[in-house]
Formats: sequence, C-alpha cells, structure tokens
Amino acid sequence: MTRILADRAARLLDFLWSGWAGLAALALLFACWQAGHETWGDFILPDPLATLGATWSLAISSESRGLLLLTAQRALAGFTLAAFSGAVIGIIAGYAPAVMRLARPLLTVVLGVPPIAWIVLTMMWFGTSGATVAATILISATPVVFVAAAEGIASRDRGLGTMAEVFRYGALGRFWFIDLRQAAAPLFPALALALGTSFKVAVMAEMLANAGGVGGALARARAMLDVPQALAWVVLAVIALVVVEYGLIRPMQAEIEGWRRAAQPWGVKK
Amino acid sequence: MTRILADRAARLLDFLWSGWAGLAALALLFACWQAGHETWGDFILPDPLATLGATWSLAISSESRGLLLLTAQRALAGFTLAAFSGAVIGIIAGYAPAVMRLARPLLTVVLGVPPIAWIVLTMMWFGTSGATVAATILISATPVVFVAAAEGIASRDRGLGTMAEVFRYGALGRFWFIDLRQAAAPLFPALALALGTSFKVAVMAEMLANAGGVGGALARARAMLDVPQALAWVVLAVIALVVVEYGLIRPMQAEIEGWRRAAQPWGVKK
Amino acid sequence: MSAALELHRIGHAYFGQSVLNSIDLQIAPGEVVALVGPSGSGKSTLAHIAAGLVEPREGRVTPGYARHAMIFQEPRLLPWATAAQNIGFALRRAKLPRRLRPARVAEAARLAELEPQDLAKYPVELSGGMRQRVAIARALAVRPDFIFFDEPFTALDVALKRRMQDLVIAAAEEAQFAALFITHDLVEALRIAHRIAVLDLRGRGIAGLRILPGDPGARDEATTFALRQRFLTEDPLFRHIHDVDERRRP
Amino acid sequence: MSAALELHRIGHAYFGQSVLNSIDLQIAPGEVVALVGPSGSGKSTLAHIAAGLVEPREGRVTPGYARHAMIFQEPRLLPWATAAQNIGFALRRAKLPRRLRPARVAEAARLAELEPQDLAKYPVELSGGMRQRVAIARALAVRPDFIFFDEPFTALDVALKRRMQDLVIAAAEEAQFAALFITHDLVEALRIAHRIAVLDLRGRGIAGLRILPGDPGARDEATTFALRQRFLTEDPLFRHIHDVDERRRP
Amino acid sequence: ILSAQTAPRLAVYGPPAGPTITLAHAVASQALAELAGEVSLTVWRTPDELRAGLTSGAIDVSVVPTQAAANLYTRGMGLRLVNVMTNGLLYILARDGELPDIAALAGKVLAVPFPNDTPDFITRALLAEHGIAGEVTLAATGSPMEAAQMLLAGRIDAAVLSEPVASAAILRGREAGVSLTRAVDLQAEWGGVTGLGPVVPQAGLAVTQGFSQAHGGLIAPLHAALEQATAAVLADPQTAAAQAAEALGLPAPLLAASIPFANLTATPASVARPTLEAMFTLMATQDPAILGGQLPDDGFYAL
Ligand SMILES: Nc1ncnc2c1ncn2[C@@H]1O[C@H](COP(=O)(O)OP(=O)(O)OP(=O)(O)O)[C@@H](O)[C@H]1O
Ligand SMILES: Nc1ncnc2c1ncn2[C@@H]1O[C@H](COP(=O)(O)OP(=O)(O)OP(=O)(O)O)[C@@H](O)[C@H]1O
Ligand SMILES: NCCS(=O)(=O)O
Ligand SMILES: [Mg+2]
Ligand SMILES: [Mg+2]
Repeated sequence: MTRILADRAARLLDFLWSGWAGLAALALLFACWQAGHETWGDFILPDPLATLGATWSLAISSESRGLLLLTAQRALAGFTLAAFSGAVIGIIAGYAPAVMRLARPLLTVVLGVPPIAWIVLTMMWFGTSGATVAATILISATPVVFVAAAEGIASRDRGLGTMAEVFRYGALGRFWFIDLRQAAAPLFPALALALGTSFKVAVMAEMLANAGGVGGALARARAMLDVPQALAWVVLAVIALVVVEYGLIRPMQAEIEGWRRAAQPWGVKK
Repeated sequence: MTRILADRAARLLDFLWSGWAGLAALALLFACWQAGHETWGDFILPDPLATLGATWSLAISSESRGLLLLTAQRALAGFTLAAFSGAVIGIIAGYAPAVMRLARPLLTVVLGVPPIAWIVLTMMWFGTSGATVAATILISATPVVFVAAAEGIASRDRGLGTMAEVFRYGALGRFWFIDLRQAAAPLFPALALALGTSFKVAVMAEMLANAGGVGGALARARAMLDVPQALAWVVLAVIALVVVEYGLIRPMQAEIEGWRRAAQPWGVKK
Repeated sequence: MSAALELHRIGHAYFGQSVLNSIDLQIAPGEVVALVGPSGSGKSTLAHIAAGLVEPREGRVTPGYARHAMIFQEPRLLPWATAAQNIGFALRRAKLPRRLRPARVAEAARLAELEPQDLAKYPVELSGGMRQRVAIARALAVRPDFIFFDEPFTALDVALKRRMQDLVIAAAEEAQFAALFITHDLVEALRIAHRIAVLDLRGRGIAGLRILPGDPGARDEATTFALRQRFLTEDPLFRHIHDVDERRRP
Repeated sequence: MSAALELHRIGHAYFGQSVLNSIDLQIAPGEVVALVGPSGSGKSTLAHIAAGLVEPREGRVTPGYARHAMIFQEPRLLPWATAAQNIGFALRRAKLPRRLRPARVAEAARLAELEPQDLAKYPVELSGGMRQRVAIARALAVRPDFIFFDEPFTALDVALKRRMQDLVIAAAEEAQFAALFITHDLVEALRIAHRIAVLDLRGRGIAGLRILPGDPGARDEATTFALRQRFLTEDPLFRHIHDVDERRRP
Repeated sequence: ILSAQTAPRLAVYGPPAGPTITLAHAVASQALAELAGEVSLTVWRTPDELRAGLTSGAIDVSVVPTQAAANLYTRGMGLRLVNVMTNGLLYILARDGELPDIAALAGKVLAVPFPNDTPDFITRALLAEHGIAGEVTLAATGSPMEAAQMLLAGRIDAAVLSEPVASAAILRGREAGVSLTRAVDLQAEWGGVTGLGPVVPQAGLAVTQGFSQAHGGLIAPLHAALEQATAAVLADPQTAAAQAAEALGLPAPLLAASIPFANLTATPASVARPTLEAMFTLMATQDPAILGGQLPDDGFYAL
C-alpha cells in the first residue's frame, strides 16, 4: 500500500518535473518565435507578447470561448470516433492476418488521398456541419491508431495469453487483461498523436468547409490579414489541445507505464 | 541454406497472396466508388471507368509523367527528411527521458498547429519551391516516426543489450544490432504511414504554395471543374505511392518480420 | 474412480515435423507422475497438450479434474504487475470473493517462501529464483486438484527445492492434487513421484513406466540415491537419459 | 601470475536497498570457482558486476583475462535470429575472419550437443533446453579465457548436464578458461570446481570458501556424493543452503 | 507617356482571375517593354502567397483585391492602389429559368463560397436590401469549385461565383446537359443600391512602398499601358485569352468566354474612389476590421 502511494507520489513528482521540462521547451519555442518576429516583422510573425495579449482577450470573451468549445467538441468527437474505430479495426487486424492483408491497401489509399479530394464527398454526406469535420478527422487520425493497435497486438507475447488460459481466462479475459494491456504501450503515444491531429484537422476542416468554430474565426482573421488575431486563435486551439492531452491521455499513459519506472527509475540509465 | 530459400519463397508466396487480398480490397473500393457515382452523379464522383481512362491518358503523356515524377521526388525528399529526423530524435528521446520530456510538448505544438499557420513561414523561407513542400512534409510526417522510434527504443529488451555487451559490442554495435533491430518492428509501419502522409501532404502543399507538380495540375483541373481529371491526378499520385510503398518499405518490413512467421506460419492461429 | 487425466494416442507435429507420437498415459487422482526425457523430446509440448493449451494433431485428452494449474518452464509473469498482483492474477477467475484474495495471495506466497517485501516488486526487480517462486505461488493460489509442473524448481537453491518438493509430497499424501511433473532431476522425480514415465528420445510414445516403491513421503535419502544409481546404471530405459552418445544410435 | 579476476570490496544497492556488501574474491587463471548461495542473495548481481555489466556502488573489479563470455540465467537469445545466427552473433566482434565463422559456429553447436537441423530454428521453435544450449554454444564460440556461468545447465537433462560439466572439467584441466560458476546444484559444484564460495544469505560478503580436494577431473561420483553429504550435514557454512528455516533466524 | 526612367526588372503578379488576362496581354504585346529591361508575369494562387511575397519583397507590383489593398494600407504596410482593373466579376448562377431575379432566392439554398470576402458582404447586403435575408438558406461551402460542383449536381439552388469559375461551370454544365445561367448580375444589383452604376471595384493594381520610392515614375506609364491593354483585350478576347492561358493555367476558350463578363477596366484609383468608398463603407459598417479598422485615406490612391 505504502509502496503504491510512494509509486504514485513518484509519478506525480515526475509529472511536475516534466512540467518544468515542458516549460523549458516552450521557452525555447518562444525564443525562436521572437527571433522570427525580429527577422521578418509583424506581418509574418507578430510579436509573441502581442499575440499572447490577443489570445488573452479572446480567452476572456465568452463568444470566443464558445467557438473554442465548439471546435474542441468537434475535435474530441472526431478523435473518439477515430480512436475507437482505429483501435477496433487495428486489434482485429492484429489478430487476423487476413484482415490485415485486406486493410493495408485500403489504408494506403486512405492515407495517400489528399483531404481536398474527400471534402466534397463528406459535404455530400453530412452537409457543412460538424459531421463533416468529424469525418475528416476520422480519415486523418484513424490510420495512426490502427497501425499502433495492429502492431501492438501482432507483437504481443503469446506465452502470457497461454498462461492466462491455464488460469481460466476466456478469450475475452485474455484480450482484456493480457493482449490489450500489451497493445496499450504503443497505443497511447499513437492516441496522443491522433488527438493532436484531431485538433489540427478540426481547424483545417472548419476552414475548408466553412463550418464555423475556431477554423471559421481563423479564416476571418486571415481574410482581415489580422495576423496576431489569427495566431491567437492557433495558440488558443493548441492550449485546448494541451489541456485535453495532459488532462486525459498522459495520466492514463503514466498509469500504464508505471512498471517501466521500476526498471529505470527517474530515467537514470543503467 | 535451403531453409533460407524456402523461407524466402514462403515470403514471396505470402506477398503474392496478400496481393490477391489487396486486389480484393481495391475491388471493394471500386464498388463503393461506383455506388457513390450512381448516387451523386458525375459532378461529385465521376464514373470510375472514366476516371481510369483519364488516368491512363495522363499516364501515357510524358509531360504528366514529369509532373508526377516531380511530386514523387518532393514527397520522397520530404519523406527521407522526416524519416531521418523523426528516427534520430525519436531514438535519442527513447534513450534519454530528459530529451523526451523536452520533446513531448514541442511535439504537441508541432502536431496541433494547423499547416495553414506554417505554410506562410515556409514560403517566406523557401519561396514557392520544392523546399516549401519538403518542409511541410517534414512537419507533418516527422511526429509519427518520432513516436514509433521513441516507443521502440524505450520498450526494448535491455537484457539483450547487456548480452551483446558481454560479447564486446560497443554502444554503437548494441544500438545497431540490438536496439535498432527491436525498434524496427514499430518503426516500419510508422514509416509506411509517414510515406503515405508525405505523398498526400506533397500534393496539398503544392496546391497551397502554388508549387507545380501534381498539386498544381490538380488545382488547375479543379479550376476548370474537370472532376475526372482531378480525380485522375489523385489516382496517379496514389499509384505512385503504392509503387514506392510496396517496392521499398514492405519488402524491408517483410525481411524484418520474417521470424514472426516461424511462430505463426501463414497467419494460422495457435 | 476415473482417472484425473487420461491421454489417448496423442500425436503432434510442428510444420509437418512429427514431435509426439501415440502417447498413452493415465494419471489417477492424487497421483504424481514424473515425466522425464531428453531435452527436446517433447515433454513441454505434451504438457501443453494435456492442459488443453495446444490442440493435438491426433488423439484425445480426457481431463477428470475440476481445476488445474500449470507452472511453465519459463515464469511467464506479467511484467507490468507486481509479484503480489501476478499471484492475484490467477485468482480473478477462481470464484473467490474479492476480499478473500489478499489472504490467499499471502498464503501462496508463504508456501513459495516469498518474503513480504518482495511481493511489491515488479518482475524486472526479482531474481531468477524469485520469479520462479512467484510462478509457483500463482499456481498454488488457485488450490488446483491437478498441477502441470514443467521443470518448476530449476532456479531454486537446494533448500528451497527441497522445501517445494516436500510441499508436493505432502499434497500428494493428502491427495490434494494429482500432478504431471516434468523434471530432469532424477533424484527429484524419485523423491516426489508415484510413477516415472520416460518419454522416448524422439517423442515416439512413452518409452516405459516405472512404478516407485512405497509412498513418496516414505522414501528416505538413501533409498532415492540407491534407486537413482540402479536406474542410471542398470535400467536400459534410462540409458539415453544417462548418456548422450546413446542418442546418436540409429 | 596475476589473478584472472579480482573483486575488491564490492558493494551494490538497488534504490537504496543494499544487495551486496564488501565482497572480496580472487580467481586464478584456469581456476573454476563455484558460487553458491540462497535464491535472491545477489549471485547474479555479483556476476553482472564482475563482468563489467553493472557499475558497482562500491569497490573495484580487476579483470586479468583477455576475453570473457557469459551464460546468463535466462538464455537471452535474439528472437529474430536462428540458433546458428545467435551463436554467430558472438563471433562478429571476435576478430575471426568471416569465412571461418560457420565452422566455428558448427563446432560450438557440436560442443553444446545441438543437432544441425535445430540450428535453423528460431528461438520460439526451440525447447527450453535447446535455448539454453544455444546460449552455451554462443559463449563457447568465442573461445573465452574467462566464462561467467549463471546457473547454466538448469534446463538440461541428466546426460546433457553431465556432458556439459565434463566440458568445463576438461577445459579447466587444460586451463583453457577460468570461470565463476553460479549454481544451486551442490553436486555440480563439487564435480567441476576447484573452490566453492558461499554467498551470505543477504549478500553481506562471501560467507566462506571451501577448497575442494584434488583436481575436478580426478573426483569420482562417490567422492562428490560424500563431499555433498558432509557439507550439507556437518559444515555450518552450508546450513542455510540446506535449510530454509535457518534463514529466518535473525 | 512621360519620359520615365526604366527599371531593370519588372515582375508583375496577378490573381487567378480576370484582371490577369489584361496583365498577360500587356506583357505579351510588349507594352511594358519600354518600362523595364525584363518583364515577367506570375500568378499567385492563395492570399498566403501574396502576403509572404509582399513581406519578403518578392512581390512589389500586383493585382490584388481592393479590400486587401485597403487593409494592408491602413495597417501601415504602405501598399497603394494604382487603379481598378475590374468592375466586378460576380454572378449568382442557377439552373435555367429557376431564378428570375434576386427576390426569387427566398426559400432557396444559396452557396456563398467566399466567407469574409467582398462577395460575401455584397451578397448579404443585397439580400437584406430585398428583405429576404432571413429566408435564404446559405450553404457554407469551402471553395467556389465545391459550390459549382454542388450546383451542377443539383444539391443547391444557386451559387455566388466569380469569373472565370462561373464560365467554367456553365461550360461543364453544357457538356453534361445541365444548363446554368448567370441569373443575377451582382454588379448591376449593387449599382442599384449605390446609384453609382454597375460597379463592384473588386481588384486593382497595387504597388508597395518600396516600389513607389524606387520607381515612382513608372506608376503612371504602367497604368497607361494597362489602359491600352484593357482596350485591346476587350476588342479581341480570343487573342488575349490565348496569351493568358499559359499563366492562368486555364484553357483559352474558357477565358475567352469569360472576358465579356469580367468587366475589365483600367480606372485610375482616384477616379474609382467613389465606388471604392461605397463598397468600403458597406464593409466598414458590417465589420470594420476587414479594412484594418478604418477607411483608407488619400494616400491610398496612388494615381
Ligand atoms: N533490477 C533490479 N532492481 C531492483 N532490485 C533488483 C534488481 N535485480 C535484482 N534485484 C534484487 O537484488 C537481490 C539479488 O538479486 P539477484 O538476481 O542477484 O539474486 P540471485 O542470487 O541471482 O538469486 P537467484 O538464485 O534466485 O537467481 C534480490 O533481492 C532482487 O530482488
Ligand atoms: N512453437 C514451435 N514451433 C516449432 N517447433 C517447436 C515449437 N515448440 C517446440 N518445437 C519443437 O518440438 C520439439 C519438442 O519441444 P519441447 O519444448 O516439447 O521439448 P522438451 O521435451 O520440453 O525439451 P526441454 O527439456 O529442452 O524443455 C523440439 O524439437 C522443438 O524444436
Ligand atoms: N492539409 C493537410 C492536413 S494533414 O494531412 O496534415 O492532416
Ligand atoms: Mg521443455
Ligand atoms: Mg540469479
């Protein structure tokens, strides 16, 4: 029990410590931004501080928050769909090479066709609603989840499944406690990727399909050539992404990867 | 020796067999396409046969082949860059949790910022040239390679490295023969993903940055509302992608995964 | 009384290469049968088939027990679970009320001589012998009436091995469980088993069976050593167990 | 002549938990020292430190050999390489011309009693004992002058184990290599070693050393059995090796 | 023509639309040859390209949307408008006979594929003017191409399209047996509101501050050359279309069909100022930010 508490405390400490590292990374980013700003001027890359100011004034306006919420909802809806379908098909393909053989070429096609070719089709199906955005996200974010799930299942340690079978785990129990647990290791980083893609594609699809939300606001700011405002929207979307990612995906991943810490505590090598 | 030959023959058979499965998948795709065509008519989704006709006439024109080659070269250049930098940074992050902590938030930002926000910057740097396209691909395709490489290295079996150390493998030898070999399992599917993304993003970036190639031709066909021609370009790009993927990535992956066949030959379960 | 386990003309092949052929074996309730045989002769494969983990190409397995457990040749621990969680893993499907599980885990760990502070360790943090003991505890935790042992005590020191053997002997005495006990250690087999089955060099059937005198619990060290010497030097059945060069004979 | 291996006041701890403490040991060229000790006492950790794989918290390791090899407690085979490739893996850094490698692999495989048809198999296709023999062959292939054996023959049948032991005895006789030989099998230790070192129950130093009479090759079965009986029943050094309950004493 | 100094190089840029035909003709007919040693014409396709080009100095003379020029001017980029090169190229397309006038849009689905752009503002103002703003379902589509596709496929009733997409849609429809017409001429409708004639001064030639300073003397001759070129284009659309086909990446027949509807002109900015300000005022009342916060002052009008 104390061990578990200590474990969790270590994890929290690690989380905070990586928060520091994250701040360092962001500081780096801001430094580059500032340098770019000084090189190219306001019109290409506005002053980071001015942008943050614009971001703040957007953030305190309830209207903007509504737009952000709309886009975040769409992104999350698309992400949920993509994560679910990618994981399900990927897991099936991981178990059944026949499905894998069938899915691979389709994956290649889905991957390789530019979004511009899909967008009319999704508009036909769903009109210019949030569903179009969700469908675009589905197409963009599913492959990475699929591939991770399939690889995770295909490279599982089969010996553990056999062991579980001895102890009366049925197919479902083995899947749940053994195979899925093993697939989780590659799956979580892929989910983080898919989530980031979802937010990005949500904004892009809102722009392309003229569907409001942050994408719409960004398009408007761009049409007005209001670069700080446009960037502020981007910053806002990224902040929403960060909140969701570090509030949802990373903690779950940390739970899953806790045991690795036992082997290599605090990231110390050897 | 005979075993190796038999192995390779089995692999070839498997490859051909999965070729059949691939054909089945494509047949499925065409069936959906035909259904879409019949529902929505020529302007949304032209007749697949007409599109293939248009594709063929593009394919036999040396000018179009030049455009295709240009785009394929750009996609491959971007892919090479993305694969290389993603693998290198990912591998470093896999070894060094400190780098991982630094890279993760940057990754989130890179992932979450819509391409529209980058493209102006890259155009500032590189003008409307192939370099812009390559830079856009770099940004889009690197994360997935990074994540796979980092996960592959982080979850490696450290016991094998220790074993190699006994037999006088230096850090480089262990990296090359042990760790990289283990990371290859998740890396290759990720490379296939990155390659597909590269082709797609190459076309999109050529459209956005007005940089010629297939993207330029596609934009032109769209401007003329010549839907079959536009789709023909998309088909052509996908064919190029398939040729590169099944000529380059998949055979290497099959070599790497050969031993899994020993455990589960011909995909037979248990 | 019907057999706890009955193998009828079992045959198996990997990719056309025959591994096992017409294996017949019956184990009575409460009986411990030791299975010996050269490395690679198919003992593990047979155990997997007998436990229903591998479908045999030929023949029939008729289990007569209620609940089995297996100690695999490798520990097969879940790397993401602590030792205690690994033991507890076996209990999830054992129809044991959740609140009784910790006590059962602790009991099994005690039987396997695991110390409490080691129960919170992950497999990577355990020594080879500790891992094997976790696997043993996991099997004991479900209180099976049949156990498949696949070289279970190889990583244990003399004292622990003896302790574990005594456990098996005691259990057999009280007929708590029957067992198929794969081992290379003839002395071990002679200590714990009612019968010894010798697998043919190439898995072509059970080469022979030897019924051991008296109850396992009743044999003392001198008896087992004498038996060992006799089997190894006089009994032709054990010839290729004893001598590698015998195996090269056509 | 300087020692083949010298350990000076080695100490180690995992996360603050002390595992080894002030271990001193010297092994002469051509000498085989058996290391015994209870499960979890730190034998594997000591071998890793001695082989330079783990940095000790305290103390100094002074190797006096030219080329070492190690047989780990688990086989540690490359899953993607066949048995032959796994053996050959050790040779890549052995400064052996590439064309001589296949012959060296075949020789090592023969020494480890691996059959040619098994050399083309991947580890998943091998039995437990075969995997261990591949690991043995891999270590032998580089012709080391020092070998760390970490319970190397546990998965082998009686005949193979004896054959492998004979290999070690012969090598020691010709002073081909010195060895630190971790084993739980006292008879094995008595057959092959010049000296037996007993590790303290909690790794607090080498509890004691016993020099065995005569050359390993010269001892017959009766001698080793007698020695074993004497150590286990009379020598207090082996008390907790012999009896688990001894370990609970404070 | 003033005896102007000449520049070593003159790189003219244009949008993928009607006014670029004039530029192409001016280049092809050597009308600009006496202004610079080397003359080139490039088409930009996205506003991003324009923005990057203006900032990096790669673009200093370009035909741009007048709204964008005003925005950039009021934001202090120093961009100035030389002239207006089209009096508007906006039409509402519908299937033959389905849309007699703008009022008939009530209850129909109309696509306006240019969010926050001149057509969007004009269309919404006109719908409000006819009192049917609440009765028209506006279908949000991404690009004009998608709007045209949806219209041709019968998914929507009408679409606001600009030349040459409108011409392309009509051509495609004819090939496929769907006859579309320019049911509403937005220029005329807008003229009815402003009383300044059928003029929507959508795009014009703009020069950067750098160009004004270095080659200020070239501005007037440049305009004069474009005036002549405009006349020539209108007189002989076929030739001009052939000259522009390459740069615009569109087939000459399509361009030739489009020219009569592109309302090409070359009106000095100060002459066009009333029509420009009428349009700017509309925008400023709806959303001042689109002009950068205010109407551009005198300095904006370079000629
Ligand atoms: N990576 C590790 N992290 C934490 N603790 C470890 C680690 N490796 C070993 N230990 C601990 O060190 C102690 C000694 O382990 P070691 O493997 O050296 O024992 P051993 O003598 O080889 O035992 P066995 O005979 O069972 O193989 C044990 O208590 C074990 O739990
Ligand atoms: N998954 C597999 N695929 C192919 N061949 C296999 C597989 N598993 C085992 N074999 C082969 O079957 C034979 C018997 O293996 P098995 O593991 O049953 O031997 P064993 O008697 O348990 O040996 P050991 O005492 O070494 O553990 C061996 O020749 C082995 O190579
Ligand atoms: N416009 C490109 C979007 S994505 O391919 O990067 O998802
Ligand atoms: Mg076995
Ligand atoms: Mg050990």
